Amino acid sequence: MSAMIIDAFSWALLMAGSLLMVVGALGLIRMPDFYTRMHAAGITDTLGADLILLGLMVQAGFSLVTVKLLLIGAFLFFTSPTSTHAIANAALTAGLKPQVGGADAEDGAAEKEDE
Amino acid sequence: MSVESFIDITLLVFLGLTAFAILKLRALFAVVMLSSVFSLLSAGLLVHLDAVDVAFTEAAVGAGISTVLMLATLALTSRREKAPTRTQALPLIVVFLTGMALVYGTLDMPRFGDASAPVHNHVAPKYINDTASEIGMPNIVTAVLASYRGFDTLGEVTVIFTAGIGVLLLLGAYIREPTGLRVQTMDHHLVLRVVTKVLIGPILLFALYVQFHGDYGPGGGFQAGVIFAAAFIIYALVFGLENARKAVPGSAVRMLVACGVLLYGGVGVVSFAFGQNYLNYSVLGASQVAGQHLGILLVEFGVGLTVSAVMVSTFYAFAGQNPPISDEDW
Amino acid sequence: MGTTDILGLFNYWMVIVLMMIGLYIVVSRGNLVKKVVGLNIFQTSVFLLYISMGKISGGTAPILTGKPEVYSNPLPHVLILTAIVVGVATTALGLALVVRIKNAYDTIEEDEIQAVDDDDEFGSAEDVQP
Amino acid sequence: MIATHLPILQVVVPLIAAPLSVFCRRGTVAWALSFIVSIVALVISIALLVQVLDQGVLSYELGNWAAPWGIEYRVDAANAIVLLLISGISTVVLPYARTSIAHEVEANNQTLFYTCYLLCFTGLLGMVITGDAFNAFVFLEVSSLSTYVLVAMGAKRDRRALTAAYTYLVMGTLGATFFVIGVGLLYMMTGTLNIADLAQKIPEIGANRTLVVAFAFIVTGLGLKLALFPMHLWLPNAYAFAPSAVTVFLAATATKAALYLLLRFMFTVFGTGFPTFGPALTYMLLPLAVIAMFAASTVAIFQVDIKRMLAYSSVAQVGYMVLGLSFATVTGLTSTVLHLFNHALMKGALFMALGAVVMRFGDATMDTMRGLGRTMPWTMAAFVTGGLSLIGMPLTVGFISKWYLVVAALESDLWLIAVLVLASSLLAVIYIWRVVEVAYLEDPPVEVTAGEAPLTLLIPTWVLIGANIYFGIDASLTTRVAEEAARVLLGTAS
Repeated sequence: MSAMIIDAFSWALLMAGSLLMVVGALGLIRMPDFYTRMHAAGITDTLGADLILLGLMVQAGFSLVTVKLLLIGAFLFFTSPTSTHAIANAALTAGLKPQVGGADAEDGAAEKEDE
Repeated sequence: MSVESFIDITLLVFLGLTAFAILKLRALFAVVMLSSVFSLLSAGLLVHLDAVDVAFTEAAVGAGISTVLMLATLALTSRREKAPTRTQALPLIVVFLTGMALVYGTLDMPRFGDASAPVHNHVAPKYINDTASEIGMPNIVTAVLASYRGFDTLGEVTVIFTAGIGVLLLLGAYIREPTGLRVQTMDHHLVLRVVTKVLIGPILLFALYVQFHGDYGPGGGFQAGVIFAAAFIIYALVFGLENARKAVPGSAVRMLVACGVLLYGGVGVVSFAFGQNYLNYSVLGASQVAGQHLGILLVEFGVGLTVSAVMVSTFYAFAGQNPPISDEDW
Repeated sequence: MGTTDILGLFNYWMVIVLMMIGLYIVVSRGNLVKKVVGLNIFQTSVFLLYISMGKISGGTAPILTGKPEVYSNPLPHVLILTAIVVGVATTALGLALVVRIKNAYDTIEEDEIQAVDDDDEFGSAEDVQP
Repeated sequence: MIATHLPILQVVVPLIAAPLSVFCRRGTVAWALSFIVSIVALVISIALLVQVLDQGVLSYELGNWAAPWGIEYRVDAANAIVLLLISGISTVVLPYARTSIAHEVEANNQTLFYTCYLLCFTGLLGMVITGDAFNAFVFLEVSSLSTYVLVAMGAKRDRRALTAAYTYLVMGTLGATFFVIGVGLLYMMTGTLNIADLAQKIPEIGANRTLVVAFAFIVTGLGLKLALFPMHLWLPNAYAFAPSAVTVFLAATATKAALYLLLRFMFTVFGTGFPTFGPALTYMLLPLAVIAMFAASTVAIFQVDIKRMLAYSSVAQVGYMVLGLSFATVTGLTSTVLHLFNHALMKGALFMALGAVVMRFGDATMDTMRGLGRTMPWTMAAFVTGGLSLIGMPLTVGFISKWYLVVAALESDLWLIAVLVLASSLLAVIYIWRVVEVAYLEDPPVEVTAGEAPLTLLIPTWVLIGANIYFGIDASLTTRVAEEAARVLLGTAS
């Protein structure tokens, strides 16, 4: 019985994580400019990945695997904000202005940076 | 359809889409990132196909080192592919015929996952059955890689050594004196500096874990070498090439490249002294298992040494080039 | 051909499609970096072909656990580990050559390089050094 | 005791020397190391050949792991002669290389150049001696990767060396990958990678579509590597723009090692009994070989760069070798193995003579050759003798291999092919004559002050010319080994 509850809990976490991943991906496509897209992508790295890791930890129970998953979580905790910072910084240095207001000028600038 | 084949098919379809996008896109930056994605996806598929060691390597190499090298190349060359001008009929026909030939060849193949296929019933069973008693380590892949087919691995180290020497020959002579201007350092970024400092230690530790844990789990000299080099490359990226060169000069790296191959080749030579054939590690220890263990440990270390040194020296060679584009283009 | 056959071969067919996309990139594109990417895809797909043949349904990774289990074939894994190294070695060399070509010709498009060479050959007898 | 380890020492000595050479501070030291290693390898290969002719097949199990599980080195007459060829050519090329390379490669790259050369040498020896299909791929790649770099080293003289090396890299990698696909399919059907074991298993399986495709991929992949028409596009530029010493070494050995692998896979692994074997030879290889003979020779006639002319001639000569094997008879294979050996001698000598010209004048075009008969008499005499050998004059090795080829064609009742072989030799007469005409009948330009090439170039060149004439007059040794090799490959060895 308790095994089933744990399983259900872990699946709920996994599904939530996956859902956030999809949302993030959707945002990446739908958002109008580079910075907002990064904002959307942030979800996948942080909450999405963390929830999935958590779900997996619940699956694994108290074992070496959980420790490894924790380490992966810690690694992501450091790296994803840093890489986001680096990317945003590079974009700003390269002279890409955040798009403020109207959505007409869509993509022009953002496309260029993507390449 | 089982969950197994569902995962399998999904990953394959994703791979197909990625490959197609790479074909169509002309923005090379995107192409390189997608090729990195392609490698990561195939690493996922490899895990699913039980090839954990291979997946590890593919992730480290395809999604890691190859991508870094390609990005460096793009920085030095151009970031947009010209629209194709010539007709594409002949390549298409050649490729189509080749593909059809292969599909024709699949018709008599054993089906996917079939345990009665010849592959699983001739040479391989010995590895699975005898590794425990003859080599004495759980990771069969490491045992086959370093001992049963150890000579292939010596060849592999020689290949990577060749590449290292080749890149040095091609680009080494052109390395400019580091000016501190051309090679962008990022150490004025507080965030990057701090995080890099925090991370390099654990990454190096992880590399050592992968290196010496290869007997028991996925890992080994090659993966460890790549990870070790990655830590170093991060350092060079953030703190500048000159600082990295100060820590480990290019000439020292070049020596290390050679040392790994020498170590591997040398371990093999020891067998001669005991009247055994080349690369027979059993003579190294009191018992066969002990000897094999020590031998594998040593040659894996040789592999790790050469691989990491080659990666670092290759990175030095690429990063030391004078980029024809200005820093602002980045 | 039954459904089991199609399912049993789907993996191989898909891998063949991947290989052919890679091959097509190599033979049809004129950009030197793109060609290297194509080679990478071609080779990675061949790796998948090898690993696919080593898989046993219901098998696990060939790391001994002490329990009686079905292990997938370790030999293709070993071969492909070697092949991956060969692949990255080729990539590194290819890219190094691309960088040198860019320095010498100031372009990495095959037809432009060809045009420059033709100019050299037929325009004047001497080779113009970069 | 050392005698039992000879097969592995053949490869391991240069393999260990390569990283050692990195530690050499000066190019000369690295060169000396390479030269010593090359001599040692030559001695080993002679000893191996003697042993093989004495006792038959030698087998060496690496790491003492029994054959299909571990990797096996297997030496018989067919690869012993190729080993001898590779190490012999290397021993002649290295003294030549010292002067030539010092002239054509940047000073600070000299040491690593020899490291790369040693790796190429190792790779070629390793792919020829091994008895394991996948191990052959690994060493094939060692030799290929180093070859790409060696070719690119010609960039100091002409930047086109870079594009040539790149094209070679792409085509070579495709070839190697095709080969790997083929080997993978073989493994899939048999479960083994050992060549001897494969040879045993394949006939047991019988008609099988996967094996047919494996056969096609291996032949195509190796065809790319050995520049079989129409997969030769990488070769002319690679040979034309590589440093001279590299061209000599590659022209004499690289395609030969690939041809050996092709012979090994076609005849030993698949065997003449393989279902598609006969049709593949008759409808694919034979026509391609004949087309190569004519098309490549014709293209050669119109070349301005003499190095490129000889490169096209090499493509044509590969045609002769493949023609010999496509008869699938003892005489046919004998002619292939003979020509493999003999062509290395003549092309080596010809490219060496050209290398001397390149060193004096910076290039070797039709224009440069004007009046060279007077200013560089010894070099040109060597070129003419090598040319005569290429045409197939009696008393040279060229005659011996053409003779066997024609006899093999007649034995198989293909008299038309025999006539075509002779007719295509006329094309060789034309392109060699063009050079001779300019060199001897025209006056040197007045401003030319360069004299004869230095002795360090002339002596190796004349050693090879000497070999051309020696083996042309007394062919008993080469024909004996070639015949033995043919029998081994056809599985009819005594």
